[in-house]
Amino acid sequence: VRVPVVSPLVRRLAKEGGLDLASVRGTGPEGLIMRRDVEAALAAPVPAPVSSS
Amino acid sequence: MAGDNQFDLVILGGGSGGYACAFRAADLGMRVALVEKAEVGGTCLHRGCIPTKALLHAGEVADNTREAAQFGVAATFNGIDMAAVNAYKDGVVGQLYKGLQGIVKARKIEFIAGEGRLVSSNTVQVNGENITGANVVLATGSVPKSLPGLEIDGDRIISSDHALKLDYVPASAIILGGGVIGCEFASVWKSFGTDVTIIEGLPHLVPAEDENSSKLLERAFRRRGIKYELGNFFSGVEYTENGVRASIANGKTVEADLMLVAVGRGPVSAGLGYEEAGIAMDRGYVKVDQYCRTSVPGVYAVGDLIPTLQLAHVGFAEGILVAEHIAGLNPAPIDYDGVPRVTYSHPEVASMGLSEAQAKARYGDAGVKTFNYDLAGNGKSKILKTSGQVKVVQQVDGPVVGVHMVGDRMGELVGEAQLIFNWEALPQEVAQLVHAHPSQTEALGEAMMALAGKPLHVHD
Amino acid sequence: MAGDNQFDLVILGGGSGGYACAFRAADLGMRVALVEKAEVGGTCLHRGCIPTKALLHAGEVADNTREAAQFGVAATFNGIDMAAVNAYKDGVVGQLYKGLQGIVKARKIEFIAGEGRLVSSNTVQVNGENITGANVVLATGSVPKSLPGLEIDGDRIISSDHALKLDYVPASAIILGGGVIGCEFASVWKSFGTDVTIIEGLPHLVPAEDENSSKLLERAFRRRGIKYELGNFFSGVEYTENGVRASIANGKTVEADLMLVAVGRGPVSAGLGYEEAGIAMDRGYVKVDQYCRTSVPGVYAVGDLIPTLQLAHVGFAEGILVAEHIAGLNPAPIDYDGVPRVTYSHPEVASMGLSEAQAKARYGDAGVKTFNYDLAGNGKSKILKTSGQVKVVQQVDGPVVGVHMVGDRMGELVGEAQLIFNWEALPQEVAQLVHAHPSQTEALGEAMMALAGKPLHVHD
Ligand SMILES: Cc1cc2nc3c(=O)[nH]c(=O)nc-3n(C[C@H](O)[C@H](O)[C@H](O)COP(=O)(O)OP(=O)(O)OC[C@H]3O[C@@H](n4cnc5c(N)ncnc54)[C@H](O)[C@@H]3O)c2cc1C
Ligand SMILES: Cc1cc2nc3c(=O)[nH]c(=O)nc-3n(C[C@H](O)[C@H](O)[C@H](O)COP(=O)(O)OP(=O)(O)OC[C@H]3O[C@@H](n4cnc5c(N)ncnc54)[C@H](O)[C@@H]3O)c2cc1C
Repeated sequence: VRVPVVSPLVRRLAKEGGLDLASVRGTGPEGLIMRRDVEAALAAPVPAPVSSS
Repeated sequence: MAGDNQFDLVILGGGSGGYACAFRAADLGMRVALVEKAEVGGTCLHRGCIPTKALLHAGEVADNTREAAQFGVAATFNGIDMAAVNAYKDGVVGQLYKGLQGIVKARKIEFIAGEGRLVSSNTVQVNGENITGANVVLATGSVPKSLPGLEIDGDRIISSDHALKLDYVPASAIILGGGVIGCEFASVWKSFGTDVTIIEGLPHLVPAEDENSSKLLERAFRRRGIKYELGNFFSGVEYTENGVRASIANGKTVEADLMLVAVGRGPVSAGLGYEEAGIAMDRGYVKVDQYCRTSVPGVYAVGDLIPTLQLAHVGFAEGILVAEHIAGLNPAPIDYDGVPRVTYSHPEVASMGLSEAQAKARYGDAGVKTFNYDLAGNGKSKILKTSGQVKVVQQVDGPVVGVHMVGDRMGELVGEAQLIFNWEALPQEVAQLVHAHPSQTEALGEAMMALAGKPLHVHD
Repeated sequence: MAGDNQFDLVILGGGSGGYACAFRAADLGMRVALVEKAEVGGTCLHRGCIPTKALLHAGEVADNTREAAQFGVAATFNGIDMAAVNAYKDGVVGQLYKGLQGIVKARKIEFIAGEGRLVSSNTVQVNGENITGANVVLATGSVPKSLPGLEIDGDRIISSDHALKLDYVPASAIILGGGVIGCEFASVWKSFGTDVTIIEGLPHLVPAEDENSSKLLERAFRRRGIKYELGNFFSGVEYTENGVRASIANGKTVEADLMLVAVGRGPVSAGLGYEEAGIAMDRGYVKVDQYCRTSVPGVYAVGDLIPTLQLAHVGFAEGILVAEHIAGLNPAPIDYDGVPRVTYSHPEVASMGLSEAQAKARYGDAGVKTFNYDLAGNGKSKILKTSGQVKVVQQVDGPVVGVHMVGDRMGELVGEAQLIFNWEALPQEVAQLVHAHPSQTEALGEAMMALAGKPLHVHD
């Protein structure tokens, strides 16, 4: 199941940062993951666990 | 009609909002009834988007023909044959209408011809019969508005409905209202040879646009000889021997053969049983939440009937949203800032997202960066002999939050602008993609390159 | 020229690749010398993209004028005034040329007029002087090619260079080569009234495109009365009393006033000292890595001189890449699949990414899904009276990997297609954004909606 993100750019940002989108809480409508959410997660001091999918 | 009057979904009104909802709902397996008193396609197809754009294209052809010598083509412009223009326009509408009817059939939507009325929260009455649905969608659209005391006689004082059916080119015309519809008709008629004057009470044409776009359109219209009176309200109109004389609050008067009233459109909701069914209304509009749900469970409303942007594609989006919401697909609500807007005049005005002023109100004066790329630097625009600008509004160190374009054919660039805006792209993410040369999309690319700090065809 | 002949960067050739590199390098603070034997702007501005597109637009105006009655405009087409067409075309080129010269000046680039030669890995000799640079960029571009034994006389057997300067409209023309340049000239000349026959040895026009696009272009050209001989190679040409007669390998012959040889372009590298400086070459092209570095440290090459796509915007991208690489900005290499391609004929052919065949080769037959949206369902295309399709190639359950479009004005849609492809968008990510109505971008939107399983204006 795909996690709803605001854009392919944000998906790419997450992928490049090794971020598992399933671990990100979206702050957009219906929990949509926005650029700001991914940027915040990537900037977080303790990196989110990366799933080995 | 099927013997069974029980449907999953009953839709009242077959315009852009209603039929899009019907198509998507049928797709999702619902049994759908679509009640329409006139023709599927509604305002947009029969009295709006499509016929106006056909007239505008005929106008473009007329201008091309008149100005052919500038491009080395020897030609004589012999005038507008309004009967033939109307045949062309009606031909386009007719073909698309046939297409729509085909889809209604193919998707097995029950089309019910007749004027409907909501008689309970799940029942529409039409031709004396009750049609019930697990859900009901109100999509009765809008009609031209007038001003208090201003009577539209359909002859010398007309609405867009009449303007689209004129069988002659007026020698002169007053257009009351400088919004999208007013500016489109001004453009068409000027191309056809009419002496046009727009009266707009606000200080600018297309006043909903970024001020830069308004100013560029005003400059272009001035060059085309389209006159306008801005910043003073219309105060009245009287008949003259062969036409009309409009007065403006500053004391000026304008005479012409006819006056087009383009002061907006009002919802079609009176007498349709909405209020009686307990549906919350606001000045004739049906109130809805972000899923287009009215105050009555099971009843939705979409399109020009609700107080969102009056655009066909907004109707499509709302219709689709409702069908998906009913089907439990959990669609995301519509981001209305993310809807593209186009005025199809010559030149076109196209925009996405926030104006500079709106962006500054949201992010602060220091939180906003803008760049205006002049089409003078764009090869393809030079070839078309069009001028204008692509203005981009960026949140400082952040994504693009507005794109505002003026110039011929800019309406098609809004497709790219739409992705940039809705996908929260940073200027540098666009700037790294080199655009096709020579194209007008390059102007968008150049603006992004400039904002990303790497201007290419830009004079420093 | 400054007394000091020592630069950060010396660029040999001021075409698209060379000047873009110069602009970006100057921007990044480098002292740049740009050596050009003719005019800054190169092929693209003076003998390529821009003048051809001006001719094509004059052709569009001619067609509009001829077909004006279809739109209700009464007009007489009186012919093409080639002197005026050329004045228009030269006017466009002249203005853009002035603009470029202005940017060269504004960015303080040392423009050195003269024919240069590489005399060592860091030195270009021009007008007897040695100009040295910490880095050197070779950007000497390309010129028209011919076939072995086929002599271009510049009169009856001509190249695109001559075709752009013709002061008359040929009554008939043979075009040898059905690629982009051949099809563009076929389109122009047909619009101007020439009887055109294209000879192409491969089985299709624009053979580098998805086969669907080729077929659609062939159908459109057939309707326009442009003749073509496909799938058999040209075997020779002889002069007739007033023209030429071309023979095809299948025994057919075609006679015409002149023959345009459009069989490709070859790099300009002979005698310029490249090989002597130790630069690895391949059939006249300079070999480079993904940063456009040649085999000799400090020497780069860009544009038509290297064996990448021969497009002006590829030249821009490579020039910019080199400047940024030298400046240590770590730019990402160019994804050549991600470069938009447009043939500006009537109708236009525009594409992004992989053809269906290429996608199947990469992902397997079962790994690819396609959808063709016919422009017959697109309101704006109907208004323009253009036909064609938008074909989208998707990796199953994955992103869009190709977009292939045929129809008038499709070239501008490639801006949106480019973002979709390069950003690896899923069809549903585009489908959720409703496109402006009525626009041609809607056709792209409809194709994405169909691939996402939610077709709107589509007959099932
Ligand atoms: C001149 C003009 C130009 C325009 N140009 C554009 C444009 O370029 N782009 C754009 O996006 N938008 C444009 N619009 C706006 C666009 O037409 C509307 O936003 C759109 O049509 C709204 O769709 P709708 O379904 O809400 O209403 P409508 O299209 O108005 O459809 C409502 C339908 O309901 C039917 N109906 C009403 N009452 C009943 C009843 N009691 N029983 C049965 N049926 C009923 C009507 O007959 C009608 O068919 C234009 C509008 C005008 C007037
Ligand atoms: C008819 C035609 C139509 C085209 N249409 C398009 C189009 O629509 N879109 C598109 O993207 N591309 C188009 N192209 C291709 C495009 O023009 C080229 O890809 C582009 O110009 C390549 O740029 P360049 O800088 O590599 O070379 P060029 O533009 O060829 O520039 C090379 C420059 O180097 C100079 N030079 C060469 N040798 C020397 C020397 N020894 N000393 C000094 N200077 C020298 C030349 O004078 C020239 O100015 C078209 C080409 C043609 C012929």
